[in-house]
Amino acid sequence: MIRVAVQSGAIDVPAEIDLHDAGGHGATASFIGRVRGDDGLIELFLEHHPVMTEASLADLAHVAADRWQLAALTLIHRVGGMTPGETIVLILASSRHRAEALAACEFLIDRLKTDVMLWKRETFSDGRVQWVEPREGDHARAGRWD
Amino acid sequence: MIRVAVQSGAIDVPAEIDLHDAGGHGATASFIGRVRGDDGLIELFLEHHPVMTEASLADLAHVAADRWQLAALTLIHRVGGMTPGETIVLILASSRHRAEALAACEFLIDRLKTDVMLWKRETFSDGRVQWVEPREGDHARAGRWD
Amino acid sequence: MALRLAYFAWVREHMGVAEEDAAPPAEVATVADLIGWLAARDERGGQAFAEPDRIRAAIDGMMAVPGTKIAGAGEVALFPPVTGG
Amino acid sequence: MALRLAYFAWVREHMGVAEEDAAPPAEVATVADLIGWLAARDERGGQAFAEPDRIRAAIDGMMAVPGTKIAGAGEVALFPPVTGG
Repeated sequence: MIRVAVQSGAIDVPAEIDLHDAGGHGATASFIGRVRGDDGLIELFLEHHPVMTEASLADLAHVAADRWQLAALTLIHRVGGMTPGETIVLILASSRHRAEALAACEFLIDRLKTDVMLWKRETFSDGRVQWVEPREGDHARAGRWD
Repeated sequence: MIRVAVQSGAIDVPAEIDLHDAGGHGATASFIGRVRGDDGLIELFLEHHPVMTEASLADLAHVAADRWQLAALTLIHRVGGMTPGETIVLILASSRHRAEALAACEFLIDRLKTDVMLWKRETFSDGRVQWVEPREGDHARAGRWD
Repeated sequence: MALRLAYFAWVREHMGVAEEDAAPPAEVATVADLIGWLAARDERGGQAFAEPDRIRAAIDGMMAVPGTKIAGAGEVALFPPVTGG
Repeated sequence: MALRLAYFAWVREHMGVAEEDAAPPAEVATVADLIGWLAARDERGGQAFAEPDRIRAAIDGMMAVPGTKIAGAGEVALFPPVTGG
């Protein structure tokens, strides 16, 4: 089962795990990304494209599910405004054995940084607002999978 | 925060995630291993050493936390009898950035297979009972981290 | 040629709108031409598209490159490199 | 020398007990000697320790190798290679 979502509401991690687990898979790897309150950050805003963001998440999900023969994959990205500690992204990948689930999880988090139409804007307590610049390292990591 | 447990009761994954998450970490990687009902398996029994099992889990946890500068680590291994679909092992590793959490998680699951005093016994529906033999590949994977 | 333009992130902020309908002249044939035309059109465009190397584009939901032709396009999206995950 | 022996997994099953107190003779100096002595002691030991290469040992909670001396040991644990995770 592949489940992909782009949502402005909070990601309910335990509920998503329950939903994902319905099949009782051998190995499940996950990645949870959260907003960090570094340097006085008070809000992270994630802008998305109403059509392309979800479409490219779904593409990535299918590529990963095929490549690692996953039994189940959940890929949920939050968009809009969120505060430190809130979950930005949740990946749950299941396979019979551990190597495939772990690799799929790592592939997806790497590719999310470079292949999906999402843009982060940070607001700090001193009033500064800035769009996050892509990091060179992200492209290097994403390129490992080509 | 490092939390290590060896327990005969069921592992409550959502509750453990809530407990682990109290700090609100940047990146959390996890691994959940479950009993697979392959070939008519009806029970998996995990034997452990009353002292050494938990001690070696704690050792591994501290090695991983130091090596990847983890903000939090939860490592829970179930022992005793369990049935298909139940959780055998739960690893939750958190760090500021994703690479460390993912690597720690992979290190721990690899080393659990070779460095911790645990023995698996399988019981099948046709009455067969067998102790699981270690796999050569497990030692190769565990050795990657030396 | 009537074209729907969609802007995202700081491109949107510089342009002051999330989308608009535009009618570029016939000599605007590619994504790069379109970016150049917008940069020259007014001050907002000049700010948004001052560094064409930092602009990415998608045509009707498909990623495009600077040389991609825009003939027949319904929507052209223009935006900075992505930063999700 | 009085020694507490602890067995695990199929070693335990072959031996029929999880632990016992034993008094090996003085010439049993190392882990390998102990395994050989148990293998020769009775039929259960013969089954449990038929393949010494497949036996691992820990002395008072510390992993040991075949050549490790057992003098002064409180508990020696004998078991197959681990299969956790």
